[in-house]
Amino acid sequence: MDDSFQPDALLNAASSSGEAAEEIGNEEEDEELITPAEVLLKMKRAWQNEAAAPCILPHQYEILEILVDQIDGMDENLARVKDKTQLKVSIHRAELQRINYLTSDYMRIRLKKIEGNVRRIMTQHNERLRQGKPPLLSEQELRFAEKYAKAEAQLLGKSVLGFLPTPVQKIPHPEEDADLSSVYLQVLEDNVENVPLPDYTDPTAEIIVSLERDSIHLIPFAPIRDHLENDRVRLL
Amino acid sequence: MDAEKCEFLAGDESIEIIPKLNADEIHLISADVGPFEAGVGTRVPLWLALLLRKKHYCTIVTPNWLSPDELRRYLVAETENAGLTELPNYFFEIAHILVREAHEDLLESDLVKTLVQDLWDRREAKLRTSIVKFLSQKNVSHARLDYVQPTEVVAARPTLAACKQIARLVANIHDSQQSQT
Amino acid sequence: MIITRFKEDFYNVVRKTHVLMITSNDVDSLCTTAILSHLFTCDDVMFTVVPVDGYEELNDALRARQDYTSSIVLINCAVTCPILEILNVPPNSTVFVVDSRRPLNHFNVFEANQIRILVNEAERSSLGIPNLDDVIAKDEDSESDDDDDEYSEGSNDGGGRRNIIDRVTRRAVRKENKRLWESQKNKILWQYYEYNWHSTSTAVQMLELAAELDRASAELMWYAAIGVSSQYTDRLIPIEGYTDTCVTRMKPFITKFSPKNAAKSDDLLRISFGKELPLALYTHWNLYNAMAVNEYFACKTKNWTQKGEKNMKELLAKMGITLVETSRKFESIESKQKKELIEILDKEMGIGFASFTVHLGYSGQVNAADIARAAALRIESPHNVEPMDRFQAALRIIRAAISGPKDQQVILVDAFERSYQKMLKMIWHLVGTAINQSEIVSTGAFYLMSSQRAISAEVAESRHFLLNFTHFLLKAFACSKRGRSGKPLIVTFPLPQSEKQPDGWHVVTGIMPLATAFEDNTFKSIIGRAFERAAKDQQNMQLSFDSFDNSIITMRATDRARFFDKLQSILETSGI
Amino acid sequence: MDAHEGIADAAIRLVQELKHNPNIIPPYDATLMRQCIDTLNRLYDQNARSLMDPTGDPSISPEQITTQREQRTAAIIYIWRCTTAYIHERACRIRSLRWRFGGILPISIRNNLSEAEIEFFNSYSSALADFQSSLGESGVNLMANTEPPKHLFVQVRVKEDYGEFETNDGNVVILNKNSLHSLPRQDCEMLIRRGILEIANP
Repeated sequence: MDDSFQPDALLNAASSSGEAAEEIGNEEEDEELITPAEVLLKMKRAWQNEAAAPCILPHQYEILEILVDQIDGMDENLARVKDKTQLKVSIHRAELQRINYLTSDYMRIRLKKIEGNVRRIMTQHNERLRQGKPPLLSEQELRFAEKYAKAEAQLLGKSVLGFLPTPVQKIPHPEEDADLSSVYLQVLEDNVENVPLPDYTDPTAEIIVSLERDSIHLIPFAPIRDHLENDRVRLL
Repeated sequence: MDAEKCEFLAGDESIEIIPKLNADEIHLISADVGPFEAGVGTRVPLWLALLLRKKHYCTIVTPNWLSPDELRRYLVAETENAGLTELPNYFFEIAHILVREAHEDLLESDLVKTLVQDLWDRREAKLRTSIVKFLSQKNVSHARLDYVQPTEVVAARPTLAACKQIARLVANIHDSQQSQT
Repeated sequence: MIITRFKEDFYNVVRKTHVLMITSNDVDSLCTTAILSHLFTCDDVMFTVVPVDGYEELNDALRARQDYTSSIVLINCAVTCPILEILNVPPNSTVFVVDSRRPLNHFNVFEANQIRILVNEAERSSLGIPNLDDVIAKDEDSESDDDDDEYSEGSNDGGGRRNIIDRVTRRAVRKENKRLWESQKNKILWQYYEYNWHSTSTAVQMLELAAELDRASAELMWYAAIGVSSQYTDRLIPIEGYTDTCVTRMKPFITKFSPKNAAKSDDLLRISFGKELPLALYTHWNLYNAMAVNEYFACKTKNWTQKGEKNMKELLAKMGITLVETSRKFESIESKQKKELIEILDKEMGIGFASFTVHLGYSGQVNAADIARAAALRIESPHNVEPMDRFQAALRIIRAAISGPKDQQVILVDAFERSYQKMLKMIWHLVGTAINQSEIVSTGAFYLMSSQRAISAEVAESRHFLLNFTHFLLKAFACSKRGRSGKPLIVTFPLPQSEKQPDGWHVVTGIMPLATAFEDNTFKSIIGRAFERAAKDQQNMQLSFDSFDNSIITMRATDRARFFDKLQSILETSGI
Repeated sequence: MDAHEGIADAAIRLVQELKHNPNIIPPYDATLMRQCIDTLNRLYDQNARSLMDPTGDPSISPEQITTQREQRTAAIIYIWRCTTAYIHERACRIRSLRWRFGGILPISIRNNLSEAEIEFFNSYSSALADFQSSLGESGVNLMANTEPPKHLFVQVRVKEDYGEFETNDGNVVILNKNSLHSLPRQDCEMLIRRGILEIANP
């Protein structure tokens, strides 16, 4: 009964993407071999952060693409199984569905953020590239953003702006208010020291706090943004 | 984040089940589970426990912390502590999921339901007062909220909008002050 | 072909494919579908459910799926007909038949490729299925072989004439044998098909399958309890048959899911089985109203007559029950008094009925017979409401009983008080009028009540209504005067016109004489067979056997007289 | 002053049309839009003329002329905001249509869009489609798995005839009106959103 179903094939799928992960690990730094389970954990963290962050965060598409390939591979393996009602199949399916949700929702959240303020996000993306920081958008997202920006500009142009005097032909920008937002976060690594917070009574003063490991805070987003990018804290 | 997403995350927490079937180890992406031996307890992620249970392949063992005795202890601690008490990860999510989908497997599920609700109420009251206090402080934009549970963060999300408004207000005042000087 | 190993030859086969369940719109079928749906859901099997009212819709559903392979499960549809002959069964599909109607059509039994009829092992031997050789002719090949012989032998020299004589004799013998075989076959089939009846509830059979799969639960038991209860409240089986199924087939589940064996938790679904009054809806009504429309009390007091009310009061006094008690909402009576009242009424009625009751936390107690009644009225009619709408509405009623006090309140109050009580009053009223105005005529072989009064489609198209009315009427008719229990009763009602129903049609049904000694705990009836024969060879009569019950048919009002003449002669010779 | 309040009326009505119909896309109001654009251009011309010829009307003092100009500018900005907000909000709703109905809009909704909006819908649609096909071997489907998964299968009732439907693993089911089905949740999410299937609680 089990011959049509190959757990080995599943393992292969897992280990091949494990290799893929390894390559990427090498590219980045001397990270150790990364297991599919670890990739999944990272994805979960990225999704949680993205969902809770008031602005778009640097993309995690290396991880995402490993998982997307993994889902493809598993889908193929499962499609080959004859008896679809085997318990094993259901269990693998259910797990795939969870991972699929995670990756899809991650992409969706980011696309919606891009649509919400496409011009500003593209500017920020380019600025980061100039500064040598990790890119904000993935290749795929960037292509999407460009197309979207064009479509939006055309819509506005053909509906209103094209009929207006040149000085009022500008495309409206929604405000960016990530700088004013607060977030809930948990400290992951050892204490995060020297976080400068604004002092609401004096615009020139700062209050310096340090955040203990594992502690949870309600805190302005701007000052901890870098710590988030460096995985020292996570958003809730 | 919303309550549903919190429950989704709680699905990865591990829980003990008593299988009703025998089955080999299964290699999942997230972990290996099994082998399963009928009648012998083993730990699996909650989502898998629910799936097996739905198929009548296992019963879920009530986590120790969800027993009436433990819950009463938490309640006492919650009363004595000024801050929030530490609870197991995804406490409320798991409790809600089990009461909703597996209440036949819980010991004294009615009582458990009431006690969990009591605990929630008590913590919510605390959170509310501390958030009011936090919002009314003058210079500080930061509050420490250790041991807060994911669902509680979701419930307290409107606070973020309030924080933003305050920040904007402050920024505006500062702007106008600067332009005056 | 008959299969008896439900798990191996049915469940484990169908679960590997997409399953199409076509289900007759009645309560037992609904419960059967609910149990199977649960099992399929557990195993992640894709399935489709299509509820149908009769053969036409059944055929439509099959026609739409001609080109696709799947397992088809027919639930209480068509087992009494030659399925492959009269239905558009998709050529690549296997048909599994779960059906309580008997007798099984012999073509279905002997068809080995596409048809699988699920029959309980214990019942198999009592089916009385004729031998294959006795009812299905062997291929005619042998004859043509002979002809070949004939030819070759004929070319032989010598003894030619003698051979010819031999051959002629042989052929004559063969012909005679064939004729004998034919007449013998007709006799066998005549006997085999003489009666129609219902076997064990299909829902109960599927509960047993669930148990075999280790998936029985209190919820599934509830469906089965409703299924078997509906067979009784729909008047398909007598109380003996009902009780027998409960105490034998349901026994293991009664033990397992009884409140006595419950863990401490309060909100756990439990189902008990115990003595209950066969008095429809009395726990959701007051006793007086429930008794007034009840067959037993109405006949005993003849409360459709002028003396009726007086008789009723006397009866109450005799039993020691006060009028105040009977006019209070039964629910509001304190429990000790309730028990006493039930004790008295049970003794008076002497029917010995027992039923299933839901125990769920602090919800009110609901019994399966009442739910089966309310669900039957909702699911069977009117036909111009989508079959799926009725299917889902009835399922909601059944589920409301086990899903907590809130649902019980909203859904059940509506089903009981706004619908079913109305129907009970209507049945009583129609019975009273029919008796008072002597609408029943004796035609020699049967009694006939041919109503001219149009009644709403909500009841006229409901088997539950028709059979309950007819049984009640026959009882009332018989108790009004001696010597009226020896003939069957045929009843007709005009059907209201609708999209699906042209004007000028009647529904016709009938039941066996009151004095019939039923065998094998079943209501074996010849009425359906008699209807079929009366309709045979009558091309110029417009009538329709669309219902899966052959004892419920519809016909043009103008054809009724001729139909009844024919029926008359058929029933006269049948010797009931 | 009064004249200016009247001037913004069309713009205000435009925004209100959307506010009063929060969950649908009302027909594109080309007339109001045209009015707004015309008003805006007129105000702009008036300002331009008054700048070029500051002494055009001797009966009005230079201070008054400046005030008038400022008022007109305020009106221009206000109308500009309203019209772009109108287009912007509609664009948001059009995007959500893409998520609900996929690449093909029901005709009744399509009729409510302007030509530019239909073009926008199509460009957005193809941008999304390109994005989805740029990932994985055979692309990803972002329209599926839109909620945290609970069960693999879902029971649905068919609300309108759909015909053949092939699930991911190759099973073909006929979705005829009023039949009930248990299908893989992932496969039929889109049909649920389009209203062809309705979740039926078992």
